[in-house]
Amino acid sequence: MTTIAPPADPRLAEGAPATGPDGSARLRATLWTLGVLGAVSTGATVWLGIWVTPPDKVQGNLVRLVYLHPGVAWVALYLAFGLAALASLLYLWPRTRSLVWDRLAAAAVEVGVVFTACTLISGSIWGRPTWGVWWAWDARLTSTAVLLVLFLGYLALRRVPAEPHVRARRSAFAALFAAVDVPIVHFSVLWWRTLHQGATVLNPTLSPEIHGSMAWTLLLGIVALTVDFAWMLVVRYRIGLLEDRLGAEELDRAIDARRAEGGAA
Amino acid sequence: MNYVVAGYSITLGILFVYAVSLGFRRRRLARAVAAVEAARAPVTPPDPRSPQ
Amino acid sequence: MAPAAPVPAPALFLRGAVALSGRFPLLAGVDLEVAPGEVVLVEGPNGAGKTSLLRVCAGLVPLASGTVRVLGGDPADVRTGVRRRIGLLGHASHLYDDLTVAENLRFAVRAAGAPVDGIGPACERVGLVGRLLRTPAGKLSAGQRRRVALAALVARRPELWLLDEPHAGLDASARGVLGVLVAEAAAAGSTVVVASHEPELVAPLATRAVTVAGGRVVADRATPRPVSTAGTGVADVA
Amino acid sequence: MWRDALLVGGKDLRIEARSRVALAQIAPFGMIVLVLFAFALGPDQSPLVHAAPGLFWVAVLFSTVLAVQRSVAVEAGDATRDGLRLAGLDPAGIFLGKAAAVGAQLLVLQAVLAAGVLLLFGARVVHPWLLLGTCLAGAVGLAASGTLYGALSAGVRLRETLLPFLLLPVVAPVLLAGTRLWQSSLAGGAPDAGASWMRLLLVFDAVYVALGVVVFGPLTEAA
Repeated sequence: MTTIAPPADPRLAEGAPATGPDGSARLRATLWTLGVLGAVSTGATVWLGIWVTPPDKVQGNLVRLVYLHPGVAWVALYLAFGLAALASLLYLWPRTRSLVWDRLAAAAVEVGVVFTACTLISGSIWGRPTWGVWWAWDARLTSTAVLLVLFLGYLALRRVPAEPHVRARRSAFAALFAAVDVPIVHFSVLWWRTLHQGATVLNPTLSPEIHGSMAWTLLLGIVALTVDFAWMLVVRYRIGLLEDRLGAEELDRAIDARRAEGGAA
Repeated sequence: MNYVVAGYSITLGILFVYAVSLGFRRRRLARAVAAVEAARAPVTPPDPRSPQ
Repeated sequence: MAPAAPVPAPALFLRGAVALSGRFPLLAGVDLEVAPGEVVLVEGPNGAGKTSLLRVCAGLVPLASGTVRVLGGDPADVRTGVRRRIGLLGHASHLYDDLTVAENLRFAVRAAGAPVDGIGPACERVGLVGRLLRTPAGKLSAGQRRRVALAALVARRPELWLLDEPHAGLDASARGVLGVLVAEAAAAGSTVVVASHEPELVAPLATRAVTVAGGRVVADRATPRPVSTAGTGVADVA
Repeated sequence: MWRDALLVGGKDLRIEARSRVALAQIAPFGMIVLVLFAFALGPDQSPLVHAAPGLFWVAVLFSTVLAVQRSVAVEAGDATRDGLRLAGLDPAGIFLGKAAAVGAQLLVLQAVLAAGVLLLFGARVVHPWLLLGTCLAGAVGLAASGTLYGALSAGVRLRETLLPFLLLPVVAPVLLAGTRLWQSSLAGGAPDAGASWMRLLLVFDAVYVALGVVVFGPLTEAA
């Protein structure tokens, strides 16, 4: 009973029909709803963002990117890497130590890296017409780039084969070092030179200069991207779980082979 | 205006491609785990609706 | 085989110990208990897991599952300071090539918090004298390096000796010295675990022989001890 | 802990004195980097003087990577990394000892490179104490973060390429702060936000020294 995916977003086809080894019905249900919710809300954001909302007095149509760029940035910088840092901390804390946190951190970092790449790309595309340059040495852009490199380092460190707990511990430290370093990089770059206008989204007044319907679209954009992030996070976590299960299976077989090596003992 | 279209299409394009890749990775791994578990002594009778 | 007297806390206790190297199981469920003062010979084919067993007891390799207690503490946990009371003589002798023998020894002994004056006598016993003490470790032969590691072990006076094929690379006189040192350590109440492919060198001293295969202990039998442990049946010091 | 730190630091420095890698190899490397920069920026004096602080700190950063790799390599021979753990040394002590050793070597390297920059690029020093303070704070920060990332990548096979990739983005703030502070301490520099930069540098130092002391134990256990 494969669901016929609406043409807009085949992500729905992903709902694996049978209860294969990966996933109780509950998991498939959540994945399915997250997928639909994500696809619909993202579609709506695009539709509203490009056609419905009025162009801005100053920036003209360019402002339409504001529905996407801050949303992606918020997910990447605060949601994904905040989650990764938190999960790493929980793994390192002896009482709450479990590989669940390690897998969650790994999933959050990988999805976070993709979102950060999108943040940089959409940021520079927005910057090209407004500032006339693809890349500006401004505080947020640069510290985001440093963050991206730091977490590419995390993924590189993670690919080194090692015993699960050893790898988990090393990755948790790498994530914490990166998380600790981000604020420092941010401030140092901020003082160094800044072009970026005030944080349009993050300031508490939620940027009053944005017209009513634009503000709603902006919010919808953030929600849509957060749901997409959640969907990717769950799937990436499942991938981590399956990889570990595969590893455990191979381990059991390796132990049996090892014992056989020792003779009939 | 084409900057806006470019921005949207590239950003959402990357997210979409990544999402699809996640889906395929999960399916491939699910099948691999199923194969390994089936290969192990099938203690429980094999599931009639064998996984896809 | 628990003796009538209250059983002293075991110097070494392993239950279901599984240790991994990447995905490969070095140990696949080891159960072993050694009382203080025992001299245990560990035998087994190459790659059976003898070295891994000793490294786990020294706390160098964390367990994937199961428990290990050495001298009442967890060797892998640095905070317990158990490691200072453990001496491992492995294939590597942990020497800094640029430092001289004397400097290496002083570093090793002070790192373990043992008194420095134990180095001199230890060197004599192991045959490290004069010019040798001042040569950089990088210029020593493998046998000489093992003598330096042995000297460091003697100077540190650990309560648990873990010897991994100690006779390999040693000449006749050094082997004799090793035999005497092991006997003295056991007599002084230290526990000694020796993994070796030359059981006949260790047998006269050993109270027990354990066979390891496929990452597990497969045989464990007490060996008849010679009447007196000191010196008899052991090649006298050259 | 301090006893172990002195012991390990002393050991590292004695090895360094014996093998003189820092002075004989890393310092000349730094000088070559400076010379290459000079070639790149052209012979006339004005761009060089302006770029002098930046070039100095980039050369110092590269030298840090080499010094840290040397510090890690010292422990790699003959399983001495296991030896350190076997001896039951306090990991925080090991961290402080090794970081101090790297820091000392960095100070020597900085002295050599500073002389090089001032001579080759003709910069004149106005506030020598600010210059010295920056070098000191920078050396501490680089040594602490370098030793930490060195330990993180110690057990890893492709360590040579992973360490620079991990370390250099992390020490970017030291480069920024160091360059700014140097500019304000050289002639013609603008001594504007000197204080805030020094504060940032000191915060960086404090963070990575504290992190190192707390984290070095569990980190090295992982290998």
